[in-house]
Amino acid sequence: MGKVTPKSPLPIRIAALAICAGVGALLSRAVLAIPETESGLAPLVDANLEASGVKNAVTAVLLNFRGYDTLLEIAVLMLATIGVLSLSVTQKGTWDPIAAQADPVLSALARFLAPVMILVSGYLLWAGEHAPGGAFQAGSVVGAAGVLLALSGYARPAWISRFALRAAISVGFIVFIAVAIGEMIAGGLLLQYPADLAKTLMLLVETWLTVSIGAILVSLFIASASPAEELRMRSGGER
Amino acid sequence: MTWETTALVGAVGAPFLTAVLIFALGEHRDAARSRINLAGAALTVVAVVAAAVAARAGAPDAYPSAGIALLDIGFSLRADMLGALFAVVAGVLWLITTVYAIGYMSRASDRARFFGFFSVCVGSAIGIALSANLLTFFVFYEVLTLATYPLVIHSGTPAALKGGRTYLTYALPAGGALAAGVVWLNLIAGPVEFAAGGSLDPALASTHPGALIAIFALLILGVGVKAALFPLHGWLPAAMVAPAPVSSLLHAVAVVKAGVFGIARIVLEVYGPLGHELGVTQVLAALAGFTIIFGSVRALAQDDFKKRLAFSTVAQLSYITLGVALASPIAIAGGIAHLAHHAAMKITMFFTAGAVSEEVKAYRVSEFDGLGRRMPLTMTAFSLAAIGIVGVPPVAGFTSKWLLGVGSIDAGSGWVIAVLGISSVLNAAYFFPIIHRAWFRTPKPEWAHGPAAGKPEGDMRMIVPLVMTAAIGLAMGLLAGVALSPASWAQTVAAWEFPW
Amino acid sequence: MSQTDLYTLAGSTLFVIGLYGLMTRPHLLHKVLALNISSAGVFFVLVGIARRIPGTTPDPLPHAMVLTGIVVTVSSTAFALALAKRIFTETGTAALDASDVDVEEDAGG
Amino acid sequence: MAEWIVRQLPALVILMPFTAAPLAYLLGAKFGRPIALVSALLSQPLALLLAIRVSRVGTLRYEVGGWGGPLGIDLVVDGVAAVMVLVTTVVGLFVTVYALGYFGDRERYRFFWPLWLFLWGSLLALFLSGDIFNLYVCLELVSMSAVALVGLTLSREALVAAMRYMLAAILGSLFYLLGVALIYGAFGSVDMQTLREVIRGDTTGQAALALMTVGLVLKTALFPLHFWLPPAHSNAPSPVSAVLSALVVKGSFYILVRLWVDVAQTAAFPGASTVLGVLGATAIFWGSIQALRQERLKMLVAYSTVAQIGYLFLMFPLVTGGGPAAADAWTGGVFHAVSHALAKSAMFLAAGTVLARFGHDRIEGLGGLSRRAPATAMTFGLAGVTMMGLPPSGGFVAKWQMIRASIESGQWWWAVVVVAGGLLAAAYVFKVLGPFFGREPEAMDEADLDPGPSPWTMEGAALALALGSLVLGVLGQPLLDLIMVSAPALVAGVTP
Repeated sequence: MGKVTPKSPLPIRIAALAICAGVGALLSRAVLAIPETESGLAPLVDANLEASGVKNAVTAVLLNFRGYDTLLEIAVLMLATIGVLSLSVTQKGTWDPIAAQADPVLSALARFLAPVMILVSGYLLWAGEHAPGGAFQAGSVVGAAGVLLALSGYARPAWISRFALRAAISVGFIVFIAVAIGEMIAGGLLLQYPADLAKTLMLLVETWLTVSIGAILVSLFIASASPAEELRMRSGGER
Repeated sequence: MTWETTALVGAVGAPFLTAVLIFALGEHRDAARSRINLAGAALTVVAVVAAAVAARAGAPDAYPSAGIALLDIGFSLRADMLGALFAVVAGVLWLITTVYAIGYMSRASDRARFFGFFSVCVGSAIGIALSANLLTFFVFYEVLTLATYPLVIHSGTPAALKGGRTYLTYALPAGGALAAGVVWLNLIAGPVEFAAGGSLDPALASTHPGALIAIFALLILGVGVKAALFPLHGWLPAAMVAPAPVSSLLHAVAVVKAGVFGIARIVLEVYGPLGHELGVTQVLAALAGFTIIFGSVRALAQDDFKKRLAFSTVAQLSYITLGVALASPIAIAGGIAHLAHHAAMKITMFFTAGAVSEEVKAYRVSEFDGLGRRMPLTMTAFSLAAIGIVGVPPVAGFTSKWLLGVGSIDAGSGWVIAVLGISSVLNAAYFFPIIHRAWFRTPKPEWAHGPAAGKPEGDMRMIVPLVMTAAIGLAMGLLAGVALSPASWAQTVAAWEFPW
Repeated sequence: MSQTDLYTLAGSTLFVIGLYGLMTRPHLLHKVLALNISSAGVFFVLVGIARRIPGTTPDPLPHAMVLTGIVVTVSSTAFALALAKRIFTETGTAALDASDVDVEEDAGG
Repeated sequence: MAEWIVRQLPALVILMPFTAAPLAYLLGAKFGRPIALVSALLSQPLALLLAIRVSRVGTLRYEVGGWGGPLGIDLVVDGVAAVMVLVTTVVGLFVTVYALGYFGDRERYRFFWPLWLFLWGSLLALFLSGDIFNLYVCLELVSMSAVALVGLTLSREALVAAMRYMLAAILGSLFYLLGVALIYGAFGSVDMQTLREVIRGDTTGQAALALMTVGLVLKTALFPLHFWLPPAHSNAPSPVSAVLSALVVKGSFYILVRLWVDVAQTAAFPGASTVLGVLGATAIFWGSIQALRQERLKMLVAYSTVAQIGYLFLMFPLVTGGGPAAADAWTGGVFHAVSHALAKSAMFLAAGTVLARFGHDRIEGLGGLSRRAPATAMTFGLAGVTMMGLPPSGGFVAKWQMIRASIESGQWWWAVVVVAGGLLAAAYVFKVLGPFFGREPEAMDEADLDPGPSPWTMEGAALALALGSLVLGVLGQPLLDLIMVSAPALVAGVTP
C-alpha cells in the first residue's frame, strides 16, 4: 500500500506536452476553419418539426428523428449500471442505507423534499415536449431524490424487492424496445411513430425512462459508494 | 457425377475421410482403427486405379476433372496420366505401408495421432498428383508440409523436436516462396492450368523474361525443398528421427516425390518450351546433376543406416529432376519412370531399416555383420532393391537409368552420361558393403542359426510388405516393356510433354 | 473573434488540458477527471458549432449530440470510478503501474 | 410474414440480442443462460437471411424512424456489413455454447450473460450503422460492455487491465467524437451517404479525419497504441478474450475502413495511408516477436492479435490506387478479418479450456497436451494454420489476395511483409505446438497429469470455430463474392 506519485516523470511530461501542443494546434486550426455558412440539418429539422409530434426541436431530434441514438444511449446507461454492479464487492446491488444512523434534521428535510422532487421531475418530463426538459432531466431529479433518501438513512423499503429494483433499472429500455417492436408490427419501421400516436407513445417511453434513469442513478451512486460495504471488506472477509 | 469424377474425388477424399474417422475413434480402439485404415487404403487403391483408367481413356485432351470456384483460378482436380502414375504409386504403397505400420507401431504410443496424420499425408500426396492447377497443387502441398510435422516429431524426444524444427525451417519459407511465385505467375499469365507441353503463352518470354525467370526461381525454391535439391536438402537426413513407416512412405515416396512431381509439373506443364528458351531448365539440370554426385558422396560416409538411405534418396530424387529438365522425351520418360521405380526400391530399403531395428535392434551399418542369416527374407529383399538402385538389370532402376542416358544424348547433354556413371559407381560403393556385411561376414553367435526355431524372422506384418515391394520393384524392371508398366506409361506421357 | 470561435477554441483547450492530465497523472481518479475535462471540451466545441451562423436560432442537432454525449460520459465515468475504487480495494493503490507508487516507510503497519 | 421479415431484417438482426440482454439481466442467471442460447440460435437464420438478401439485391437501406438520412439514421447493409454481421453471429453462437460450459451456473458470473448480449447487439448495431454520430454511441456501447466483461473475474490483473482498456477506449471515443463534431460543423451532416458527396480534404476535413483515425487506431490497438490490448485480452475470462480479439477490435477497424475507403476516399489523403501501412507492417513484426517471447499461452495469443491486426492495415496503401489491386486488397483485408475472427476465437477458447482444466497456461507446463486433450491441441493447430496463412485456410485466401494486390499495384514490399509475417506466425504457433506434441513435463505428478476432461461443449465449440477457419480456405468463394457486393466506389472501380 502506498501513495500514488502526483505526476509522471519529466520525460513523459515533456512528451505529453509535445503531443498536446500538436493536437491543440491541429484542433484550433480546424475549428477556426469551420465555415459560417454551413446550415447543417437545422432547416430539415424545422421543416419536419410538425410531423415529429413534439414542439421542441431538441426533443424532436432526440426522441424522433434520432430516437435510435437515444435507444442505444439508454443501453449505455443500463450497461454501465450492470458493470458497476458486477464490480461492487457484495454484488448484492442497490439501496442499503449509507449513513449508519439517520440524522433527524436531514431525515425530516428528505421527507419533505423527496415528494417535491418527484413532482418537479413530473413537470420536467411534461415540459420536455415544448421546452428544454425531458426524461433525462426528470430522471436525474428522481435519482437525486433517491440519493438524498439513501444519504439520510432510509433503507430500502421492504416492498421493493431486488427483482423490483432490477425491473426498475431495465424497464425504460424494455419499454423502449417494446414500443419499437410494436411499431414494426403495426406496419412501420423501427421507431417510426404513427403520426397520431407519436405524442402518446413518446410520453409513454419517456415516463418509463424517467423511472429507469432515476433507479439507475441511485444504483450507480449506492453500488459504488457504500462505506459499510468497504468496511466489511477491509476487515478481511473478501474471497 | 460420372464414375470418372467419382473416382477422382474419391481418390483424394478417401484418405482424408479415413483420417477424420481415425481421429474421431480416439487412441484406444486399435482394432476398429486398423480395420478403418485398411478399408480406407483399399478404397483409395480402387479409386486411384479407376482414376488412372479414366485418365488413360481420356488422354490426352479429355481428362476427367472436378472443381469449385476459389480465388481467380479455382480449386480443381483432374485425372491425367502423369498425375495418375504418382497417385497409383502413392495409393498402392500406402496400402502396403499400412499393414507394415500396424505391425511396427503396435507397441508405440499416440497411434491415433500417427495414423490420422499419416492418412492426411497420403491424401495430400494424391491431391498433389491430381491437382489441375498451381493453386490446388499449392494447397495440397502445404497441407502435406504441415501434416508431416507431427509424424516427424512423433516420439516427442528433444531430438525429434529438433528434427521437426529443422524440417519446418526449410519447408515453411519454401512455402512462402511458392505462394509468391504462384500469385505472381497468375497475375502475369492469367489462371495457369497444367497442360502437357506447357501452358504459358510463348509471347510472354519476350514481354516478361525477367519476371518469368524470377517466378521460376521462386517456384523451384518452393518445391525444391521437398525434392531435396542441393542446397535445400538438409532437412531430409534430420527428419530420419521419424518412425520407420514415415521414413518409408513419406520420406522415400509421398513427400519427396511430391517435390519432384511439382518440378515436373512446373517444368513440363507450365513452362514447357519457355523453360529451355529462358535458360532456366539448363540451370536446374546442372543443379540436379550436382545434387546426384553430392548426395552419393555424402551417403558413403554415413554409418547410420537410415541416414545413408536418406542421402541416397537425395541423390536419386535428382535423377527425376534431371530427367524432366533435359530437353528430350526419352530423358523425361526416364525421369518419370524413376519416380515409380525409386519409390518401390527405396520403400523396401526403409522397411528393412524398420524391421531390422525392431527385431534385432541394429541401427548402424557396422552392426549388420551376418544379418542375412538372422533375417534372410528381409535381407534378400533389401539386396534386390539395392541392386536395382545401383542400376543393375533387370531390376527397375536399370530401366530408368538407361532411358536417362539415352535421353541425355538425345538432348545433346553428354555430360549427364558421366554423372550417371560416377553416380552408379558411388551407389555401388555405399550399398554393396552392406550387402557384403549381411551375407559374407561372420554373424554374431546368436544370429548364426537363423531365427529361433518355429518362429519367423520378424513380425510378419512387416516382413510381408517389404517382400512385396521388392517384388514390385523387380517386376517393374522385368516387365518394363509391357504396356501398363511405369516405364511404358512414362514414355506415353513424355511423348505429349515434349511435342516441340 | 466570433462567439463560435470563442467556444470552439475554449473547447479545444479543455480537450488538450484533459489529454495532458490523462497522460501525466498516474492517479486513477485524476485520469478519470481528466477524461471528463476532455469530454467537456468536446461538448464545448459542439455547442459552439451549433451557433456557427450568426443571428440564427441554434442548430438543435449539436445540442442533441451533447445531451447524448453527456449521458454516455456520465455512464462511463460512473463505471470508471467503480473500477478505480475496486482496484483500490484490491491492491491498496489507485495507480496502474507499481512504478507510480511511492512505497511508504511503514508500509507494513 | 415472410415479406415482413425481409423488410424488417436489418432491425430484427440488431433487436434480437438487444431484447435478450435486458431480459437476461432482469430474470437473473438462471434464465440468462437459456435466454442467451435462444437468442444466439435465433440470430443464425436472421444473419444468414441478411447475407443472402444482400447478395441478391445489393445494399439494403433501412430508415430508422421512417425519416431517412440525413435527418434520420439509416441502417446500411452492404456486402461487407453483411459479412461482418455473419461472422459476429457465428462466432457469437460458439462462444455462447462454450461459455455455458465455462461459467457453468456460478453465481459470480451471472452478469456475463446480459453484458455479453449487450456486446453482441452493440457490435451488430455498429456494423449496420450508416451514421457517424450513431457510430459514436455504438463504439461506446461496445467499449463499455467489453471493459465490463474484462473485469468480470475481479482478479487484480484483470481489474487493472480493464482500467487501462477503459481509459484508452474513452479517449479513443472522444477523439472520434471531436472528429464527428468538426465534420458536422464543416459539412453539415453526419449521414455517411450525404457526406460521401460533400466531404473534402480541406483543413477541417483533414483534421477531423486525423482525429477520428487516431481515436479508432487507439481502439483497434494498432502499434504503437496497442499497449492496452495484451493485458486486457489475456486476463479476461477466455470466452471474453475470444470475442475481444475476434470481433471487438474489428469494430473500430470497420469504422476506420468505412471512413477512409467509403466516405472520404483515400485519394484525398495519400500520405496517411502509407503511414497506416507502415504501422501495420511494424505491428506484424513487433507483435509476432513479442508473442515469441511470451511464456503464457494467453499472452502469446494476445500478442498474436497485435500482429494480426497489422495485416488489416496493409489494406490502406493497397486500396489507395484504385483499380483491380484495390479490389483484391479490399477482399483480402475483409477476408482476413473474418478468418482471423474464427481462428483467434478458437485459439482463445482452446487456451481457456487449458486454463480451466490445468489451472495454468504456462507453455512449458503443457507438454504432451495432444495426448491429454487431443481435441484442444488439434483446435490450436488448426487455428494456427490460419494464423500462418497456410492453405487450406481463410488466412491463406486473405494473404493470397494481399500478395496479389501488392504485386498488382507495384508495391511488392508489402508482399514481402505478408510472407515474412506468416513465417513469424509459424514461429510462435510451433513454439506452442512443439511441446503439445512432445513429452509431458517431468516434474508432473499423476494428479497434474489428468485432472479430468473438459465438457465436450467447450472443446467442441472451439474445434468448430477452428474448422470453420479452415473451411473458409476452400469454400470461401461465396464470401469473397459477398464482400464485393455494393463495395465502395474506390474498390469496385466505379467512378463516382
